[in-house]
Amino acid sequence: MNFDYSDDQKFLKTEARKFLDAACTPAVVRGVLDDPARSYDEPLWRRIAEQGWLGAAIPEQYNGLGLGRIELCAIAEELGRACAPVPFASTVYFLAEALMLAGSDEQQARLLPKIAAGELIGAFATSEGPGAYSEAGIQARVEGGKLTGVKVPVTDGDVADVAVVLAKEAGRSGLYLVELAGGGVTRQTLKTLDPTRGVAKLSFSGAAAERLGPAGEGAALAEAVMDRAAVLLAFEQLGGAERSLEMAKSYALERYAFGRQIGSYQAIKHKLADIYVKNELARSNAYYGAWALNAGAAELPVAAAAARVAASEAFWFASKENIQTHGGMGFTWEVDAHLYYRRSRQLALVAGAPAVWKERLVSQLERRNAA
Amino acid sequence: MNFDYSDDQKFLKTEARKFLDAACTPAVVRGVLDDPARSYDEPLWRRIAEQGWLGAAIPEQYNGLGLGRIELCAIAEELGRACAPVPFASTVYFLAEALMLAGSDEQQARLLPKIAAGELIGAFATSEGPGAYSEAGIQARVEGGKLTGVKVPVTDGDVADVAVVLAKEAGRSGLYLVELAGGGVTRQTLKTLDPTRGVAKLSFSGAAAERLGPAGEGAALAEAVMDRAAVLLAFEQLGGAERSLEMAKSYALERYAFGRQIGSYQAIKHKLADIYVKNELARSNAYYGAWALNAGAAELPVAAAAARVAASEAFWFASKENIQTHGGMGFTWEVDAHLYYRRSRQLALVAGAPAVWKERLVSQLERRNAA
Amino acid sequence: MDFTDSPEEAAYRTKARAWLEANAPKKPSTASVIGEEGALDPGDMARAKAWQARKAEGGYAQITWPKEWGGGGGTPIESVIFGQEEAKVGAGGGGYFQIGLGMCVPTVMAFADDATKQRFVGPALRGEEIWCQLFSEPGGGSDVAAASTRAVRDGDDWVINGQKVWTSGAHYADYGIVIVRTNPDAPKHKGLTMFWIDMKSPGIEVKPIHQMSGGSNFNEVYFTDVRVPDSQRLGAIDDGWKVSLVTLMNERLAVGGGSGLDYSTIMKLARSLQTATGSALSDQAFRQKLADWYVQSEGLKFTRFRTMTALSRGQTPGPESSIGKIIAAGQLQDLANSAVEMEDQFGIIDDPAMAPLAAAFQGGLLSSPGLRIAGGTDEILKNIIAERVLGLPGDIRVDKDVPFKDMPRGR
Amino acid sequence: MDFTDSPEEAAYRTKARAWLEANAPKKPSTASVIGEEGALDPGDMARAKAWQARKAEGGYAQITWPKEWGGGGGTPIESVIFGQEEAKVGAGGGGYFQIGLGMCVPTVMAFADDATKQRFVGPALRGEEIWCQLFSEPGGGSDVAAASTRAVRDGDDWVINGQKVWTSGAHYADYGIVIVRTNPDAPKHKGLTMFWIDMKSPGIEVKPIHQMSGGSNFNEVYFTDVRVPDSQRLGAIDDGWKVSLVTLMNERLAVGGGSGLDYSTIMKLARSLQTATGSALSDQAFRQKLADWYVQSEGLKFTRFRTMTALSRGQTPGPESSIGKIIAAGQLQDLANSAVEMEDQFGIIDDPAMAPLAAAFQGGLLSSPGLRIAGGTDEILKNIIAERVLGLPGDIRVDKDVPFKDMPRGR
Repeated sequence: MNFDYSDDQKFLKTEARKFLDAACTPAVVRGVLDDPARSYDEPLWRRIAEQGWLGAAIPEQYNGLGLGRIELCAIAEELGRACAPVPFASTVYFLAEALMLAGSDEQQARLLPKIAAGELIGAFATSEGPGAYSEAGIQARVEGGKLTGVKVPVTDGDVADVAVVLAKEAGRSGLYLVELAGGGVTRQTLKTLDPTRGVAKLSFSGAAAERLGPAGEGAALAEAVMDRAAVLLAFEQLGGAERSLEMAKSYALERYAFGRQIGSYQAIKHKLADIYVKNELARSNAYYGAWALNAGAAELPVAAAAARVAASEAFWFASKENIQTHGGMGFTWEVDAHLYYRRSRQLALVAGAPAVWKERLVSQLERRNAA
Repeated sequence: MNFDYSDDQKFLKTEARKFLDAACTPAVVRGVLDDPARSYDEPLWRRIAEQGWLGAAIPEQYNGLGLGRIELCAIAEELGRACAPVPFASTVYFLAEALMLAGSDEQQARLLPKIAAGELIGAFATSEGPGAYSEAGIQARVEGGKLTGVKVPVTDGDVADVAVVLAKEAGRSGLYLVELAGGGVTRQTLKTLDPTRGVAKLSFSGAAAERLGPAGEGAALAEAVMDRAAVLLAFEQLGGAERSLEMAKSYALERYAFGRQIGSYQAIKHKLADIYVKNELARSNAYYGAWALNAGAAELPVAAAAARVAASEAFWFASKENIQTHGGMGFTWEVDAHLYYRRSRQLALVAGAPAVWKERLVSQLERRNAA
Repeated sequence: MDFTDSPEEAAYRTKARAWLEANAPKKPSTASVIGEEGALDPGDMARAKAWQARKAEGGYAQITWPKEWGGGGGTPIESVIFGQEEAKVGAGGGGYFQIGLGMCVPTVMAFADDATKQRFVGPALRGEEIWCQLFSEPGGGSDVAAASTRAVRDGDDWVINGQKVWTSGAHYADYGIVIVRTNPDAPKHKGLTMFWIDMKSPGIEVKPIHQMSGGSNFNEVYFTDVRVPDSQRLGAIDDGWKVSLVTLMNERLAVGGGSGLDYSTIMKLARSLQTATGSALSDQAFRQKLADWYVQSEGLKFTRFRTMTALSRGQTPGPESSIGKIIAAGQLQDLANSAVEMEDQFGIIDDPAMAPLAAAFQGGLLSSPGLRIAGGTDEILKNIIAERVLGLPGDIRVDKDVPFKDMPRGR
Repeated sequence: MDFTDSPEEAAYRTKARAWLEANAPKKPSTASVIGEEGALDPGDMARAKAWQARKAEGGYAQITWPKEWGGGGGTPIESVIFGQEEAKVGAGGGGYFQIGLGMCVPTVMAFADDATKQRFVGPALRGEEIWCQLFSEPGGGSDVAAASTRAVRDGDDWVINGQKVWTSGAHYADYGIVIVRTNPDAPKHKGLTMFWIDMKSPGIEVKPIHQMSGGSNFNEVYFTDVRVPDSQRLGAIDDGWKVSLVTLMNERLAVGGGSGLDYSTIMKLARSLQTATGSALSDQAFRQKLADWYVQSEGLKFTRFRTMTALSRGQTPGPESSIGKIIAAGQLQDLANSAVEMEDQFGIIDDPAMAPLAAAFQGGLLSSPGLRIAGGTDEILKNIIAERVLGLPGDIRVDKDVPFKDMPRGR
């Protein structure tokens, strides 16, 4: 039985934590939080690129490190723990994974090396309005290689160089690569629940669009990309959930009420135990997702959904009860608890809300059961 | 503002409690629990009849006391508190209410006095199998005044004299009065989660059936009867929930662990506080239901659903956490905690499960909102 | 069991309504709930003060206070009825005076000499002077008796040094009552003393607290060598804990409540959202949750009716009213988050110009953590219910008999 | 990250499987989980004992015990692997010996003299003699150190009077270890002594406990003037608490678990139920809950895999395995009740001949309250996680230094 990080992976993880403890301090996160003009921390982004993390799972032929997905999961866990204000997920979990899943050799050769080098920021655009998107409802249209329509919200859409856009051509859905610096694209930066991450509304009026993957399979491809991203996002959520528990724990040990550490009251002890239990369940489900992703197993859709559902629930619970454990202080801007509360919402929404994934999970179970 | 029992009603309630404390001891309840041959306590039933409770809400012209429904709610609360093993609900909340709602003068004159006198036990038969019944699914048929079909489960169907049966005649649903002692009726007593109440499977093969209320409105009438019963059942649930809280509280005060009353640990304190909060919400919703029932208000369907949903949740939570508070002792047959756990299931299921009522509540809200 | 007024109540309601129609301000203050005043325009307080003065004339400023102090000499239920009618006409403005008239001034009335009472009660009642309450401290939180702000005797004065926190209204209050540590050698409950102070005294500095929700409804108040004459002492030296209990006892019965977001708001959102299978309102999972929220909200509403009934019958409602905040705060967080998740990816957008219902749910998501804490955390309130309502034992206390200076306090 | 055995593990698994195929009983005992033995036919124990003897011959009875005591001299992960393979062939019978070999005999091995060890270890290992553990008492529950069963010295003997409770297997056990109060004047942890006893000693009376679920998996054990020679003492006089810690430390790692009812069972039920809108499995509210149950069950399964991985890497898993029971017990109650409510009115029927899935959910509804209590209540387990895993302070103890006889105990 070998259901855990290997020693090498643990080493990588420890090094990643050391790096982020120094390079991604709360001050760095708050630098983006408090400055509406910034939607990510460029110096940190550059240093992360220097670490080679952007290409961790990219094959060596494209200048990546050619490591497995497990290593990427280990990095994701630490990024989540540090609440890193960078477009890592959009670029690595979405764009790079989409390219490796469906890109032509030429597309991979053109874009993956740039990603690995930190020269290219990505985005993934499916939603067009409130509520979960459906293939039938997609309004964005491609005709003669030109994209017209609106995508909102698009995470990191305000800073991305290339977006993967779900749109329809001749009535059938496809994924399309769009250079956002090119003509026919206007971006509007949006105010969101998590100012440490950038989000934009993208309006396309005849922007050049290049198809990614076979025609007519856009919705299916988008789901396949989301499955991969869901596993990696789950590790970011797990990292954030465990950091929230640590914050709550250390406050419970240092804060006194009625002459006792508040951590000596069962109301707090059991609250933290509840967080711990949810986090452990999330970790176990995330590991299964990591295995399925790394092995390219047929179980990925179920494993990814389970990982996302468990991690979203764990991070939400941990982040809100961390604030509660801090009492009045937890509600202040100065204490970091709300950074994780905000990030827990960002991560739970960015690839579609938990309810959508629960439905996907159950329909997978039905299929498995029917088969 | 006068949103509580009146002084007279409080007096009636106090008297009812005194009576039941003496007449419906745990020994009486266990007498039915431990004897598979008995499905209710006849001596208690007779004494309840002598109290006039069976006719509390029946007009004086039919030998009832002609009191309001609020008085009946007060009695219901005490019966629930005492976990009384009698066919009160089937006879009073279902049969008598059905007669007063839809019965002809002749039917009322024939049956209501017998109910008031304790000479007649009723039953209400809608379900024909697992899952919530639907009008479309009803298989029981009436032709030429003869009923054919199966009803299961029927609470108190093993001891009832008259059942109100939901069946179809010429493809349209109706309610029918059936004398169970008559021909064409076979009864099978069933093992249930709550042995302190009787339940049977009724098989009809050409039993004499007399229509109650207009033809074709059986399903609507059944729902109207259930609305009335739901309010009264909510008070029984409330009584059981408050009794469960009292049991948990007194055990928490007398039981010591690690040299302290277990009621001094926040895990227990907050558990009991949670029970208290649910019980208070249940009481407030039940009062609104009582008002709507007593005033014959148009709000009854919403008020009844809210009362039933809140009371079902409160009793379930209180009864299971009462066992938990008792620890190992709570899991033994000798301690009364499980009597209320069982009864909480019986009361939550007898008029249809909470999920069904939540759906009814929301569709009412939609209608109100549309109007 | 019904919702009708008694004849006396009905008569009073008619009288109150008539007076309100004749006197209610055309352009009212919008600060009706405590803590809301923060972000309002400067003219707002003037409007609130004018309305307060008018109510004082009419005898509606403090209905339950005796007439000789300018009150209405009325009953609690009359006060509730007036509040309901005042809410209907949307007169607002109560937020500024709630703490002063509800907690501070009653304490002054109970412990100050006649001259002081004559000086302060009238102006406060007429809204001419606003009071704040300086109890909580950074190290204390819900543990008021842990106050460590020091007051040292110096001739006829006391010199105060320390910090208070979570003080609402401190930035506009004229006066305040403050509880300070006068004897660190005594056990925590036995070394406290209460004073009234002029908020313009030299050495007092007020700093707003920046909340995660963006607003600033509370303040930190720093005391640096603030001199207070002993004549401003309320109650005996080192007897401040008993005095503070009177203050807190006077806490005004909260029959209001709610954030404006409830089952009907989220129902509106659901109706507006289209899913693959129709409107989100047709989703069965949502409908089951909606029923639960409805039952909670209505349960709270009817619980308030029961409380009013008790008042109407001349009884004093118990701490059971504290269930209101536990339910309301938790429900707001759950409901707001469910709404945000229902919007799916779009839920992250917090721009009122773009998000459904002007981003009301995003706002609720960010304010709800505060509601679960302010005025007693969920955990404190459950303790109160367990101890005062159910009669369970108090938590084991290790801080009763230790000299305050030796009591462990963490950092 | 994968689920494969290491080469050594794979080799061991092959060897174990081969041995099992050659030796596993054709008609096995059905008592594989502790507590299940109650209702079984008389022949069952004979079958279990035969299988235990066979395993002892093969060195598979206690794989982690040293060879000189008849064990397998193997590793914990080998023990887990054998358990998995044994479960596959359904050999069963472990329930009778779990407590004896997992807790009692290790205590004997740690504290008894050589003669005693020589006398008892072999027969227990071979299943010839069954042991039970007599710790819990009516007044004690989770508080083992509160034992008040008295042992008074009388010459070379001790005379025991009192009552134990929740003793599984007492009705068929040959021997037991019992913790008794030898010094009521000392604080509770300092006046206890441990003995091994012959369950057939005069004065011992065993009464089954009738559970709300109908079964009787536990017993009350009454001691009336039971004489035990001092030579049967385990550890020093008044040092029984330390001895009991060794017993409890040896508690066998629970990598099993589950009641057989999980998301797949209720999925089967839902598929079989027709509603107005199709099968109950199409209900969106149910589907959301189903996903939660799946995530919990799978999460627990994979948590066990992580525990096994730790063993496989030669690490000792911590108390985090205690999350298993908290989740499993609560989920069983929730899932069983959801199933019963899904059956609507019909859900009340508890007759296996009539209720869906042979009334499995009704059974789970009645047994789940016990699962939330047995082997540590939810509340105790959360304390364990908070203190041993998270390092939060223990609850305040008022019973440490008081003489036991003066300690408040209620009735």
